[in-house]
Amino acid sequence: MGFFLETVFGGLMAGMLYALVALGFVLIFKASGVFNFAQGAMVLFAALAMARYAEWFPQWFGFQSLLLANLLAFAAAVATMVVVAWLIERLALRRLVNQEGITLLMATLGISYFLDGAGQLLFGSATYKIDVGMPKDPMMVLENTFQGGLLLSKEDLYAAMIAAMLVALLTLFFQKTRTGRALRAVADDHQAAQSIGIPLARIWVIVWSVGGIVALVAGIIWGSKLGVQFSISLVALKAFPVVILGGLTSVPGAILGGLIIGVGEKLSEIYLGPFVGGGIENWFAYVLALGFLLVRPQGLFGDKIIDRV
Amino acid sequence: MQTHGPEPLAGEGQAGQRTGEVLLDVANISLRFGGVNALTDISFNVREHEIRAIIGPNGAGKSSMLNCINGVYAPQQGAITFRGQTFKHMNSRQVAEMGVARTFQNLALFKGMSVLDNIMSGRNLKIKSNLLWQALRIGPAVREEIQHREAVERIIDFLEIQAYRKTPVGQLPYGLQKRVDLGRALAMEPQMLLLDEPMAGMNVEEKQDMCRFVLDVNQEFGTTVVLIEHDMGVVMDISDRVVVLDYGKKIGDGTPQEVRNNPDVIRAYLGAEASSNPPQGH
Amino acid sequence: QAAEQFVPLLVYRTGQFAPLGIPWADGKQDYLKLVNARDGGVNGVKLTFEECETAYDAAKGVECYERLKTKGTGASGFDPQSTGITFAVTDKAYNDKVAIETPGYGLSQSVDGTVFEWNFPLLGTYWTAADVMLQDIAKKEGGSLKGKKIALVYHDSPYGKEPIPLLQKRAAAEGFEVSLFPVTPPGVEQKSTWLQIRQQKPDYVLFWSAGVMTPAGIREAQASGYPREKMYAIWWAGSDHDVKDIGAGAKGYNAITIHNSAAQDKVHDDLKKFVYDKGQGSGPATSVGTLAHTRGMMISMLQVEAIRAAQEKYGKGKALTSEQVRWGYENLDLTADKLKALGFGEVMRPVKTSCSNHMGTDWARIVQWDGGKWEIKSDWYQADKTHIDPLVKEFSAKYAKDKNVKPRTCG
Amino acid sequence: MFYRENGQFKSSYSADLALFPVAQDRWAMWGLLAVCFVVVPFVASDYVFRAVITPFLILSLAAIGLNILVGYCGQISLGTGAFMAVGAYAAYNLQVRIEGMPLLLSLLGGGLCATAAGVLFGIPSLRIRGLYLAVATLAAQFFVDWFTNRMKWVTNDSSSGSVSVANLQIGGYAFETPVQKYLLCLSIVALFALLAKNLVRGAIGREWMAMRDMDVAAAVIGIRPVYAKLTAFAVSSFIVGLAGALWGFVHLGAWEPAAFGIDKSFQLLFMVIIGGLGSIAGSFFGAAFIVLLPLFLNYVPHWLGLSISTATASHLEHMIFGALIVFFLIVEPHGLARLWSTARQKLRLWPFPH
Amino acid sequence: MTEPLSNSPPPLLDVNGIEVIYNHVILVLRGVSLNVPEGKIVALLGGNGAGKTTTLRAISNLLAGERGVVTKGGIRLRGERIENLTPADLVQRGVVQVMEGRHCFAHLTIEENLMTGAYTRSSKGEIAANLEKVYAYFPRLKTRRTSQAAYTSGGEQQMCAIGRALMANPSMVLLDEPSMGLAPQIVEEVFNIVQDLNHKEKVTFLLAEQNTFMALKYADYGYIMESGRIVMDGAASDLATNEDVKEFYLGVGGGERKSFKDVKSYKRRKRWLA
Ligand SMILES: Nc1ncnc2c1ncn2[C@@H]1O[C@H](COP(=O)(O)OP(=O)(O)OP(=O)(O)O)[C@@H](O)[C@H]1O
Ligand SMILES: Nc1ncnc2c1ncn2[C@@H]1O[C@H](COP(=O)(O)OP(=O)(O)OP(=O)(O)O)[C@@H](O)[C@H]1O
Ligand SMILES: [Mg+2]
Ligand SMILES: [Mg+2]
Repeated sequence: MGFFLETVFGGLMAGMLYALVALGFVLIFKASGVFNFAQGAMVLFAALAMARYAEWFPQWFGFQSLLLANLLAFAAAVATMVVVAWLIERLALRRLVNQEGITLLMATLGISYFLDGAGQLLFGSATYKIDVGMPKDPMMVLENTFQGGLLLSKEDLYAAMIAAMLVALLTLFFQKTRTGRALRAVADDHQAAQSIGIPLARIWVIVWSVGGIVALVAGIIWGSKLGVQFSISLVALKAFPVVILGGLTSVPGAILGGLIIGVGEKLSEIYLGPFVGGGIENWFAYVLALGFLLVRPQGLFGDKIIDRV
Repeated sequence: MQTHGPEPLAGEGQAGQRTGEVLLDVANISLRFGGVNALTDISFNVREHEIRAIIGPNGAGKSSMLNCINGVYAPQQGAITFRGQTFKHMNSRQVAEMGVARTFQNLALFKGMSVLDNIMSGRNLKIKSNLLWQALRIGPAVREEIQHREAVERIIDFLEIQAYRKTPVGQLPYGLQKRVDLGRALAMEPQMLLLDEPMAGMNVEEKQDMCRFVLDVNQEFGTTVVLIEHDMGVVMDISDRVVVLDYGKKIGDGTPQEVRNNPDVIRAYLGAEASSNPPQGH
Repeated sequence: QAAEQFVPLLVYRTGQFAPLGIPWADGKQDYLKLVNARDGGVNGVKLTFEECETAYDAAKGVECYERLKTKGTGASGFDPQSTGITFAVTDKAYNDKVAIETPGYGLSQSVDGTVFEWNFPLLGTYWTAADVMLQDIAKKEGGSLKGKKIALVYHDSPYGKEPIPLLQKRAAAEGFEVSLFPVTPPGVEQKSTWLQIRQQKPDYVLFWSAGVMTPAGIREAQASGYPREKMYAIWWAGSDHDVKDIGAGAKGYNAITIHNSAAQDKVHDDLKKFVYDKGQGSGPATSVGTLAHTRGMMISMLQVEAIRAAQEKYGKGKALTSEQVRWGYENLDLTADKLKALGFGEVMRPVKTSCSNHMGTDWARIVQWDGGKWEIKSDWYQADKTHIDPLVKEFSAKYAKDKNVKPRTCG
Repeated sequence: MFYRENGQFKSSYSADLALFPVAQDRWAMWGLLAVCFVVVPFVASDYVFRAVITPFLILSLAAIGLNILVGYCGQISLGTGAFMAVGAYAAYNLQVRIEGMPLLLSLLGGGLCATAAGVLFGIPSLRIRGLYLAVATLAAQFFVDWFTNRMKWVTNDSSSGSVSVANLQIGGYAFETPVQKYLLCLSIVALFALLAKNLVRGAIGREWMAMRDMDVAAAVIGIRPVYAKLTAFAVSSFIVGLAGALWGFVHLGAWEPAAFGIDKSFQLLFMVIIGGLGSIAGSFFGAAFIVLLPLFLNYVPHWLGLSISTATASHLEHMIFGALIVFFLIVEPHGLARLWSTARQKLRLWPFPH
Repeated sequence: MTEPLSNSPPPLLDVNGIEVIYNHVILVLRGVSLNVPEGKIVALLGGNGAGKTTTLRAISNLLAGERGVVTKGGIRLRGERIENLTPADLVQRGVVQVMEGRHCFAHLTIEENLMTGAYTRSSKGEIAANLEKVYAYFPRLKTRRTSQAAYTSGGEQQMCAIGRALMANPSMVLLDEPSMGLAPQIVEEVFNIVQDLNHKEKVTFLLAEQNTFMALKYADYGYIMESGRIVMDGAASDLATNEDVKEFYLGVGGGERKSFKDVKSYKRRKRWLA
């Protein structure tokens, strides 16, 4: 029982971490109808910026404090991501208004190549460290209830809390603000949105900046776990079934999807894996998502797919 | 169209006694979407060779009615009888096989395909050669393709869209797209043609053309036509009988004259002025 | 015009495995530069080289191989830096008559030079590595592994699966238990694996990892409370960059090595003097002396020595063909004295190859991360041949049969 | 001026239905084929064959397969790599397990197995659409990756999980040199490109496109979604599987599961989008773009005599590649094939602007 | 072409000889010039494919999304060149287009659709008042306010599109085929609304219409387009009595309205005449 709970809990934590990346996808999709392939590259880019700024600033300005370095680096990384968003709008999106989703998807792919290259060119391609003081050692809880107790990772717990906060903020943003509604309109029909005076340029810069900042947070958390290097752009692959399961357009869906995928894949690996040779959690996540989709083709909370004649 | 469409039915189709047996009978259809009652207990019938109009204010349920006949929507209640066969819910493919074709209010053309391909796709039901023959494109497959192409070319001539044959339909102006939509339906050589606002977005001249096409099809091949239209001039002039829907309910049914004088219809749809003088001209 | 010998450098400075690939590539190039700068080449033959980026991708690797194989007088042996690329070019090399040098990776059975005429898994294979790890564990456990539980956590790819046959063979013979935990690449998330390990409590974990899987695994071990002292990593998961940022969290983490990474030898001083001080280093000076960089230098050194050996046979001061260099690979004899003269005396063990033995040496030792640097923890072990040799025979015979290769006789 | 259709009247529908109704195109096509079969074998170097043209051809074939599914039938697939893998491994198993199995039959058999897999994973498409469908195909991708890694019999019990094939022979004729392999690939690709083109311009092609553009309307004119979608999956996976078998047998010779990983799936998807969805020629353009451009960019520093480090060059290459993708999409969102046809249209009007 | 309303104040909108090309090759407008005086209703008439929609798109700068460009000529709003402004800038200046074919935001409810129309408005009170106004004009919308736009009928969507534009409190509206798909009563209503807004709130309208009869009834001035050119223009009342217009656009050639049933092969006859 204790082990089962540990597994479930581990799954929930992992799921939160996936959700954090998934959130970036949802945001940009919800607000512009673009499936942002570059989300992984943005996570990498943001994390690289953060890691390197935190390393460089103390050298350049000659101070010691880790906290100060982190704060400055965070601010600078946010600014960097805003600049990136602005450039993306200026150079790419602006010229692709009203094109089909698949064209835009392809464009984000180009962006992702560009960011991969640019990120590593500017910041280097070795492994870098982000140290924001996340606790690494495990803690034991409920030692009296279960034999051996339950082992929890504090780092994961913190990360999950940050993810939850971010989600709450974003949900508010979408539901309560005028911009939130405009964003959804843009996702539905670029041209109509333009025709009623929604400034696409500004909207896109906002959305991609927020997407960039979410990527930054995800990058910091994953980066402080794994070290910052090219591979962290690959966590996007883990986020993909999460987004789909939760529904491409739903912020809470990303969280719930993350939790389901996280728990599902851990349980499957531990209880099913040994019978078939292990290593199944990757495809199992997708099969799980697929199973849900067969019941609800638009994902758990996604907008219903509309077909009318 | 100068040549054989669907075989004229038992000689009676032409002028003189215009309409025949009941071809389609719609009985007590009800359709709900969540809280919206799109259709409530609707019954009416369509006779062979007639032009049957459905009119009604916006949101009355006209398009939904066609969607039920077509098998796109499944009504919660009621039955549809077509050529003696009764269905609770039809599947689109069966409906098509029985010879019902359809145009759409919001243009449901295949945007990425050329005019020619769009109309050709209307004949897919009739294509017999299998995948392998089509891949090799020899012998029967080519002959079949050419034979259908000839039929389609006649429709293209008939609709006078020769110049746009190879244009992707997405680039055509709205009015021509409507015409292609009709062409695709005609290519099926249907017994019954369902037209959803075929003349929306056209000027008088173009409407006249469109009427011409509809009348020609109706008269020359005896095709039964069910027509939704907001232009009362058109409806009054060309239809044999009219059903009037309002908020999902049937409020009138009869000849154009009867309907025009029906007080319910005047109140709900026509408005006092429109019923006294036709909307086009003075 | 002086003779020139072309050395192709397949590298990955980008992509998933770049943190390992960069110092490795720098090391390879630095040593060639050193030989040119210090010795004026090999017996006067200047070494020319060109890098080709593979990004660890097999198709790209094949393209690089094709592009570079006929350069100059012929490429003097490829170090593909990837198991996948090795598979893809092995057959081609056979036709093209080019040597493939795979120090510490590649196909374990390619030690057998009678079948694998063109492959040189110098210094050790995954089988010898697994064997040495077990020896060290056995030593800690008082000589016997009987009744122990050993887990293999591996990168789920041909690379990670290589040690399995040997482990299973030894487990059956010596009465210990092996359990397998595949980790699907890239392995950014390994919670379920380590939860299982926490549940099954194996006595030791052998860690066949690569790239980001390594820090992720160590972190997860830490988070699930598995002692790092009980982890043994293969040499590709035991570089500085793998553990540096984890610092104290990785304290106690063991890795096997084919060389004394910790040692600073004459070659490092030479490199500084002849290359870096002149501003011609390939990478940052700080990476000189790291595990991966030193390994890169060793690999180039072996290649240079193969060229030198071949020149002895085919004519000093001449540029050689690929086929001639292969002969050099097969007739390496780097004694302790020679190594010392080359500046690698402290770094590695003597190497001697032959027609039937393409590995040259199978000694390795264990290093441990003390939270800040690698510490040598054991003396050199030689791999135990009793289980490895039959495996090599069996697997290379199968290969020969599948491929219709007629084994040569070595005489 | 050069590209006038004046005076070319089509007097029968079969002439209008011809593959290239415009005479210039017809000549150009024959010319191209002649160059490919006759001239290229004499002029290109081994390197070009092995590293450039052969992979380009095989990936073009795979792209055609994928284009049928994505471009013509509108079903997004991210599992192309998996279907290639099924093709390759199935062909491999046929080859090694059945004594004296002719090579061509193995290759086709690989394609057929891929068809079966494609249809199986295509079933969810009856309910799931758009990007959501990508999940089904990704499930295929990861499942096949896992399966080929885990099931030992797939690799004929190879210890490392990598397999290799040798001795390519058809009817006693060995395909050993790069030129021979090139000709083998070229013949297969040319043949299947023609067959695919025939399909997409025939009745079944119209069904696929109808499903793609407006499935409700398609159903109303009597097109069965089940049939249309599953045939698209079947035909597509067959071609993709065949390409996979060629990729393994002819290009790589030896491979491990990673050769058909998710990267390949993405790469192929990019090819068809950049090349032009719903265009057979576009598949070739796309494959050329994605295969050749990086190689080309790779050479540029050499030509310019710049000595930049491998890493910098590679990063720049990524950036330029990405920028070019965006650039071409801006110039023509419908891909290189459309760009090409616009250019042709301009030529036709030349020297008048419109 | 005669200068319309020549002695009135400078026009609000002045389109001067514009040429539009789609996709680099398709030339659609060949030198279209027109004027829209402040406070008037101007109708743009013409058959299918004449280029009405294209003209409106050129004015509101929505061509880019269709891969079209204005290659010649100029467009001025109150004397200011507007070709390089974004559509959003134009809405800020009070020019809103109601697009042909509705273009409601499918996933948003009717009310949300209307609210996005007020994006450029910031005063809460004004927005609420506008919403009430739209609901008053189109009571049908109020009953469907919580439905997603995609699930409303064609006519309801058309009302939604018009209502959405009104939410921006525009000073000039470009209406593209407002009557399409609307029941006759509603068509009448829409034109009454147009007249209402024009009279009471001095909103200027440029409307592209197929329903020539209605358009000329309510407009002050009309332009007739054919194949990308303006072929005729004049005061609406003059056009309505012009024989050609009557014959081709009003269907009352020879003074008598013809039944749709009796028109025989109209096109063909016209072609012989041409
Ligand atoms: N996106 C586009 N790409 C290419 N051609 C186009 C495009 N949009 C319109 N056209 C062409 O421009 C011409 C004019 O079209 P436009 O839509 O302006 O006509 P319209 O007068 O509005 O017609 P309708 O009354 O049918 O709406 C048509 O011939 C059409 O084919
Ligand atoms: N799929 C659907 N889901 C929800 N509601 C629907 C759906 N289809 C139709 N409705 C509702 O049913 C009612 C009838 O719609 P329908 O499209 O049949 O009207 P209509 O008579 O064709 O109107 P119009 O003349 O405006 O086209 C409308 O209120 C519409 O909102
Ligand atoms: Mg309707
Ligand atoms: Mg228009």
